Amino acid sequence: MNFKFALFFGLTVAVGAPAFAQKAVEAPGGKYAKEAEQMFRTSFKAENPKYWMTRLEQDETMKTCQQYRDNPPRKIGEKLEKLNAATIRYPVDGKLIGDWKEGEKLAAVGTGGHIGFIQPDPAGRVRGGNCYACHELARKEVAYGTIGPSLSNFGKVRGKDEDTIKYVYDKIYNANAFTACTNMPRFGLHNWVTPEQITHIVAFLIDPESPVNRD
Amino acid sequence: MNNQRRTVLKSGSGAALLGMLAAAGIITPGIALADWNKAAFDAKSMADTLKALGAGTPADSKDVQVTGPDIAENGAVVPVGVASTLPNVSMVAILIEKNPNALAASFVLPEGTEANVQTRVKMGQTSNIYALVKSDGKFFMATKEIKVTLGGCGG
Amino acid sequence: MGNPMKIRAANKDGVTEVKVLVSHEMETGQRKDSAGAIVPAWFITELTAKHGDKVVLTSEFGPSVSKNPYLAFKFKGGAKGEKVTVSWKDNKGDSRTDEAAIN
Amino acid sequence: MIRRLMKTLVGVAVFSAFAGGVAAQDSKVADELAKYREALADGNPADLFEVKGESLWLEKRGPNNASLEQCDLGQGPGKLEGAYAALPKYFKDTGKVMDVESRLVHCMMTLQGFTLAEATRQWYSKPGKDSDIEALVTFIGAKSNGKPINVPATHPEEAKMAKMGESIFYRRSGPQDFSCSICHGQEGKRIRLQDLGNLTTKDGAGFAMKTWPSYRVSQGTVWTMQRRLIDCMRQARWPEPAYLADSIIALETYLQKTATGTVMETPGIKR
Repeated sequence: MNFKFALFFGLTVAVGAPAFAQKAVEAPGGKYAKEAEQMFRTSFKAENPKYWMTRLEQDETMKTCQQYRDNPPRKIGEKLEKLNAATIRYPVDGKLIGDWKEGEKLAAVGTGGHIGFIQPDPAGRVRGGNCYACHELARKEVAYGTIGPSLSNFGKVRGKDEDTIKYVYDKIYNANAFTACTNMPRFGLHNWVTPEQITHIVAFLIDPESPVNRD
Repeated sequence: MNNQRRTVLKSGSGAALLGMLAAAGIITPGIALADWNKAAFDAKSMADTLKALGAGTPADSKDVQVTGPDIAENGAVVPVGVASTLPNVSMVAILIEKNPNALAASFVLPEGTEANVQTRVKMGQTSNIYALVKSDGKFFMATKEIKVTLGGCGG
Repeated sequence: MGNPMKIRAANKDGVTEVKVLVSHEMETGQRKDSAGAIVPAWFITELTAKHGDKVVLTSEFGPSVSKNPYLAFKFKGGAKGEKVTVSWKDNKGDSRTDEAAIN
Repeated sequence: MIRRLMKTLVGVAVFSAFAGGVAAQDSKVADELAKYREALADGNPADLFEVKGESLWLEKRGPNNASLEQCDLGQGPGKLEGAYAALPKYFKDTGKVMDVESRLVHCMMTLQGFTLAEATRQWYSKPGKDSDIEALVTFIGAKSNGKPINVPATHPEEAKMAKMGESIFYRRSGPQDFSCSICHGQEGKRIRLQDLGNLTTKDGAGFAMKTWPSYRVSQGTVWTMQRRLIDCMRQARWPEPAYLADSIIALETYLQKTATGTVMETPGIKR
């Protein structure tokens, strides 16, 4: 028990260290924050269609994370996590693990959803999960980012029981349900990928046949 | 083709003719030299390209080097070079196996020019790069793989 | 006509190293524009370098040479102040010649 | 909850066991990347833009048939040395904090007589259509090479702009929940293989800001800081900011203030 506690404490300190300093930190922009928001909103080209402009709206999570520089006090963080956990939806057939081959494709694709007039994505371009931008996955892909933790051999290490499958699904759907103000996008909440596509990415991480667990 | 060009360049009358045409504004000096090896640049496969270059089946040689990084951060600009310690190198070329057309560039090296040329090429995907060298009238080759990686924000 | 090239030529121990940067689109002929139409190929086909009157390199390029091509090579000889001249022509018949003094 | 935590901890332990091999592979990748970047550095096509920019600076153009030689970029008319490194800056004559591009456009309008639309029509290059502004900014930027970035933002308007830039830096929105800080608010990370500076520190902001304008090999052209930041917003999947918009100038002021003291190495060359 003591050992567990020590580990727990160690981890909390490691993750939460910046939180202690944050009490003294003011919200970004200080007294100009409101004016900055107005300026930001009026900085876009008039030709942007209205439905593009809705992408600038902030929900409570976004607003709060901005205010606390992505490092909210624990109490507020917990509130956001609850709020986000309540958003998670599942595929109609209830199956949370799909086809790893489809997941492998989605993990590599970083395009989709770009708007504007300079280099927008062509209509119908696949929106991927872009997992490699931030995570190491299959070892053969050397061009991986390190914003998130390495996930290579994820299934080998974590197993493939129901709890793990659900955890991975939930995390991809809305990572803010676990860590408020995480860097990871809320893929499911924003319908960036469909619940079915999330099950494929789950399979890519967990399926023993997936290259994530094979090389 | 190269022989033909040299003949033109060497022959006095050829040069005089070129000079006259250029002076008359009919052709620019650049165009006068035109004998771009269309067949070689249009060839798709390695084998067809080598054939069009008259290189047949070149022997692998460790005296030929492909210079360049193992990994390219972007396929639009990949620094590659050819170097060789073989004697009397008169021509070198850079071929990219998986590009739509394998031949990227070829260079004729007159006497006195070293067998060491560097340039930058586009690569559509990870591929083997071949350096082709003509030394004492015979063709030699070397290869290396260059990995082309995707960029950050997926743009 | 195109924009000027940037030519650097430096002699060291009797060998002149030439580095050339050329301003050119090097369009492959495989890219599509925003309307989905193929953009026609437009690229340098030949590039020749001379030291004085002597040709020191002739090159043939395909469209897979990168945009704004770069080329480096070395030849024996060349003295400070002597000229290196580089000329290119492209598949549309455009051409350009620039020169630089050896350092 | 505890169960999940224990799982995480076991996971961390097991992952560390693999770390040896990963580190070896990683350092080889890093070496080869360094080789790639080094090979590009000698022979930066941005030099071609710089040469062109200089001739555009001197050329008499526009309805007034005037050159830009009398343009005041903050150091006095025609004084280019160190001007880029000290921008954005508050200008009395316009009553605004201006960056290099808004000031350059101001000069093209006041000295040469261009309209705003004419001056900014081709603010970035398209294949086959080069941008004069890119060339001019490359030329102006190069005149600050070797000079330290110097944007202390002591004027109240500059200080305000820097603060507003900070607010925008942390602002999250859009279908990926992005903000600048998501990728650029921590040390030692990379996206795919591209290193990400922590732009909230002097070192991180300095490392980033000192190399702009920069030739982007993936784009085949020089990108100005406006172009860089407008594209960041595209990558965030936001709508398109207007060229020379205040929010972009605010971000620039915030970043240059943070980077102040770092010696410029421009033009750069990047992926």
